[in-house]
Amino acid sequence: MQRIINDPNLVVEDMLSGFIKCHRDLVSPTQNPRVLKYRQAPIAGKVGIVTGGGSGHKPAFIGYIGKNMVDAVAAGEIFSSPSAKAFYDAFKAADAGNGVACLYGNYAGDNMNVKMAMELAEDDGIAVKTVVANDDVPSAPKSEPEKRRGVAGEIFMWKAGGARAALGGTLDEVIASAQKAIDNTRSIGIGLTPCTIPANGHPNFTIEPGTMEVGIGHHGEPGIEVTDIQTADEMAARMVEAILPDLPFAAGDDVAVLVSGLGATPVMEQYILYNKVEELLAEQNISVYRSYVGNYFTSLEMMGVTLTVMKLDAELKELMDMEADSIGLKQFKE
Amino acid sequence: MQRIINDPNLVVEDMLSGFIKCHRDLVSPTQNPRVLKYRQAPIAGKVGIVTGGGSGHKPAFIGYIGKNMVDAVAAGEIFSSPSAKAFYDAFKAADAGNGVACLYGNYAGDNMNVKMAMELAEDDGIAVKTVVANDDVPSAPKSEPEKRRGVAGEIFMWKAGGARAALGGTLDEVIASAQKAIDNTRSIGIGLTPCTIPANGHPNFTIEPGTMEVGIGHHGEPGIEVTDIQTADEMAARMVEAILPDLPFAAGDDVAVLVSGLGATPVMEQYILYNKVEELLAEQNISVYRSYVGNYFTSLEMMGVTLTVMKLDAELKELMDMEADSIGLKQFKE
Amino acid sequence: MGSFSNQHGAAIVTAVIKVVQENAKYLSEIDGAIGDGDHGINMNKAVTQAEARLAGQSVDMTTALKTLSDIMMDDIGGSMGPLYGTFFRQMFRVSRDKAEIDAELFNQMLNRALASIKDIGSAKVGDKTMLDTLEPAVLAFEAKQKAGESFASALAAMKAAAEQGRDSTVDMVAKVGRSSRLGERSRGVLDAGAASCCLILCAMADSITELLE
Amino acid sequence: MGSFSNQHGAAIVTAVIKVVQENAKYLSEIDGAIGDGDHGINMNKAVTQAEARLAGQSVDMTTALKTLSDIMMDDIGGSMGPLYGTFFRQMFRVSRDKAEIDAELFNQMLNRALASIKDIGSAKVGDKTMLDTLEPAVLAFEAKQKAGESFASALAAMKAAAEQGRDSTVDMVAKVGRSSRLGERSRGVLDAGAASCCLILCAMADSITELLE
Ligand SMILES: Nc1ncnc2c1ncn2[C@@H]1O[C@H](COP(=O)(O)OP(=O)(O)O)[C@@H](O)[C@H]1O
Ligand SMILES: Nc1ncnc2c1ncn2[C@@H]1O[C@H](COP(=O)(O)OP(=O)(O)O)[C@@H](O)[C@H]1O
Ligand SMILES: [Mg+2]
Ligand SMILES: [Mg+2]
Ligand SMILES: [Mg+2]
Ligand SMILES: [Mg+2]
Repeated sequence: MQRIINDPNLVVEDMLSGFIKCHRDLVSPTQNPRVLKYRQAPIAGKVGIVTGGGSGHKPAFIGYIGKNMVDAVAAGEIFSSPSAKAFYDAFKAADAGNGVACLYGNYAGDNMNVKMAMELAEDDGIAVKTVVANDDVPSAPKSEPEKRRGVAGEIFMWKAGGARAALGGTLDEVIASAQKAIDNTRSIGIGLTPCTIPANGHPNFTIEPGTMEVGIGHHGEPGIEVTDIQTADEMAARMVEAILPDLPFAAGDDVAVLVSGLGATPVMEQYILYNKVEELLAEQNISVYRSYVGNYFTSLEMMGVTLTVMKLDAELKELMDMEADSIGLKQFKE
Repeated sequence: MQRIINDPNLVVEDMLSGFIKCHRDLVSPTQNPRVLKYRQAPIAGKVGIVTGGGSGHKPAFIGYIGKNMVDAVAAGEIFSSPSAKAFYDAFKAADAGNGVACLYGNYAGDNMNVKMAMELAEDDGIAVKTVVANDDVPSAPKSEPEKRRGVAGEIFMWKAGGARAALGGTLDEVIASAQKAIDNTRSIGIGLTPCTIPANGHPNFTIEPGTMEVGIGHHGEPGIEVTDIQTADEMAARMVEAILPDLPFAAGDDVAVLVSGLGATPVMEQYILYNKVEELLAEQNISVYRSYVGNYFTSLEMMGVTLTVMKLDAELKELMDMEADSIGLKQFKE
Repeated sequence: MGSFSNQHGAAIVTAVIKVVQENAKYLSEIDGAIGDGDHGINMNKAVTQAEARLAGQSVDMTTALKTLSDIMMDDIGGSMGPLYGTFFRQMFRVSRDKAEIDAELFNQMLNRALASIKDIGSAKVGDKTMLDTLEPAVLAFEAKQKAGESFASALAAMKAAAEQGRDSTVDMVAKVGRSSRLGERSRGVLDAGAASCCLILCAMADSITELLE
Repeated sequence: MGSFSNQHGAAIVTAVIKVVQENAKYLSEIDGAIGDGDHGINMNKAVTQAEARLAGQSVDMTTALKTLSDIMMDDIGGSMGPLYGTFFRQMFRVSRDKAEIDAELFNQMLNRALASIKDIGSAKVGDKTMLDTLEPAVLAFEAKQKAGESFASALAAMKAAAEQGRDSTVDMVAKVGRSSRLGERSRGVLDAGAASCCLILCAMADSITELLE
């Protein structure tokens, strides 16, 4: 394992410790070592935004803590949901008395831990409502949205929810905006190499050199098809074709596009993919209102890429346009 | 090769094309397809900031185009200097009549192409001065600074030079600030895996699994020592010990620290390294004024990391604190 | 019919700790086939933390179960945190204030643990989860206990049913959890949670049997 | 003593294009040992672009040399852009307006090319660069030419000296360019630029020899 780690069982602890040291101006620790919060949180009068999930997805999740973004994050082990206690402590760190929007991804562990954390919060009188991201198209048929995973589309959900909260939205309004964001978002991933959880020491799945796995999940969950590796243009076509009919997106739509690397794929290659994606969207008369390319939501050192497209209306445009200051997403007001 | 590319000989073209599509709000193409410029450049009354270098280092070099940063960039083939014509065209794209500061890294090809480009610019009456980054400590002994390579410290040089230009500095003042920045900056890299130029199809150097290469260059130039892989804490110590005595840094110093991944090393691991680096600096009574961790200057899909430390005085602090808006470095004014 | 004292019952938790530690790699490998390969890591972290927290103390079974449950709920997360957290929590709650643990009480402990897991996880038998081990094992214990057989023979029946339940998952298609997204392709291998649940139930059974002797 | 016409001399550039294309992988491999492994890619890109630009045209040697030089300077970059760019540029400048190329003119072409490379690159013989091929090759040609030997035999001497020069780099320590940072560890392998320069000079010599027949 060619890794920069100390005790493989303590990578999350060591990482959090370095993250806090590095970003003192933006992020603060809390009593719970697995919970980080925006330095200003809780912000008086504002709904708190919380998320959480397994580690290994840098900059997700803690990298999206910040201004007009997420107020507190519960960090789990690598690829494993944070504990109920961690979610609960994150709720407390984010709540200023206006309630908490817990915006997270659809994974069994997260669902259970959030459910238990909400029971604990209820006893404390903290109002918590949730939006569960399920943007990953290949993870289940359209008829079973409750089985679909949340992937990089979560970033758009946080952006929209975080912006609505910053604009003074009530808990129900924040939930509505975040739900609208994810309901209008679709994603798909392609995996090119497996990844290794440091404590495991070897990959727990394989992708044969010369092949690619379409629809792979953020933890290496198997995709829907393994084929010979294709050109960037063919990959882009494969991804766009899977996403567009699912919402469906239609001619005349304005969209936000996010191409994220899975960790070890050079950003150069992500731009090569994006080049074709935008071309294909233009052919369908779908115009890109905002675009993001880079390692926004990764899976350790996996090679591969995800494509996320969100259909925008006036409200979502306003929310996407808002200034944001987090490690993973910094955006100036135009 | 598990890559997302089309024709391996056209990766730079395809990447630039995607980059321009994605960042229309910040970056514009020029007549020369190998030259990109800040959308606002040339900026009346301001000294133009130009850089350039081989491709494969995303977000360097084009990712540092932007507000208070670089005005125009010449992009070469993967790991190969841009042509003299490209540098010359970048000078023209950046020059508003106040001259151009060409801030680039010390590589033979870049030196020759910049020299020839400056001859062309002289014929046109464009004043061009240069600062040549040489922050990489292991690349040559302290007594031969003219042989040292420029690595991630270039980012601090652009930040300082870009800020000085934005503050209205003359060409000589911009050059002085950029030179001061790089003179006070030292870097070192550790490589963990090799990388593959797509057109080559296989790595052109090897790092045996279980070993690490201390002092490796940004193109896989051999380092000064190959040892068994160490823990993150040991790597941090090795790097800090190589850097501190070279300037030298001393107790009481305020510094800016940049830990950059080389491409495929997860950002999580970079924070684990940073955690120890800051601790070691604190032990020496050196305090971190600003810190950056992430993939700021990469080498395709190499695994490994670089550490860069810059000693700050009041002027450099002011320049580092300035707002910046580029793809690779976005910084809000506090 | 036999019983054992709560005071000496912490041996049960010790046995759980040991069997998970010894099988951590095996459990991660199973999880790797159709999950994300961390089940052994998650379980090992929990029991090893419990081991540390219990080290040098002499506590009763209830306290040891509570310790394990607290760690699951507070520090482990994943699916295992809430599922095994609630499992051990119900066992601790039922046994609290009881000096002697007989088959009837243990039957209650098992049933409450089973019910709470079904509640939080909303899975049912046949979904390819730990429930496919747990439910038949609990039913087998209950049947023997209700029939008036000895604690030890009820435990033996529980073990046999647990193993059979675990093996039954091979031919199932996962309906909940991470692997459920695979559909038909999740068939043909064991479920990781079913495997760990079997190890845990068998280790408990063996250590109780020893305590009964 | 022989000469060839500028009008038919584009064959020399065609020969350069071909030899580089055929040896691209070999050149990158050499560069990989102590450089960054792209020398073959860089050179191949230049000659292949030149091939495309010259395709279907019938130009003279001077024009073909200028085309190659322009591409080197405008599109190639690296070290090779300026070094070979200036090399071919000087050759084109010296031969411009000349209908016939004889040994004396070719000697001037070589000498101007050599001087310009030394100027831009500031390297000298012994630094482990293309100069270790070029300088002895040019001197060998000049010696024969000055001694009044035939064009063909001067070319043969140039080839032999180029090969010897190339091989001399094996035992050198690199003093300039990327590999110079390696110090002693750059010893023991060929220099990539010395290898490409040898290929190019020999290809030129062979095609001129054919033109002379
Ligand atoms: N809803 C559920 N009910 C019961 N067991 C479940 C449920 N979801 C998952 N499991 C069990 O959890 C196991 C996986 O645990 P683990 O790998 O530790 O967590 P994760 O899936 O978060 O990586 C599965 O093998 C399955 O037996
Ligand atoms: N200053 C110089 N003078 C002459 N030749 C040089 C000089 N610097 C480098 N070279 C030649 O350039 C070759 C490397 O070329 P290439 O690999 O294409 O470029 P780069 O070093 O930019 O990757 C070296 O083998 C050497 O012969
Ligand atoms: Mg997991
Ligand atoms: Mg090169
Ligand atoms: Mg798992
Ligand atoms: Mg080279």
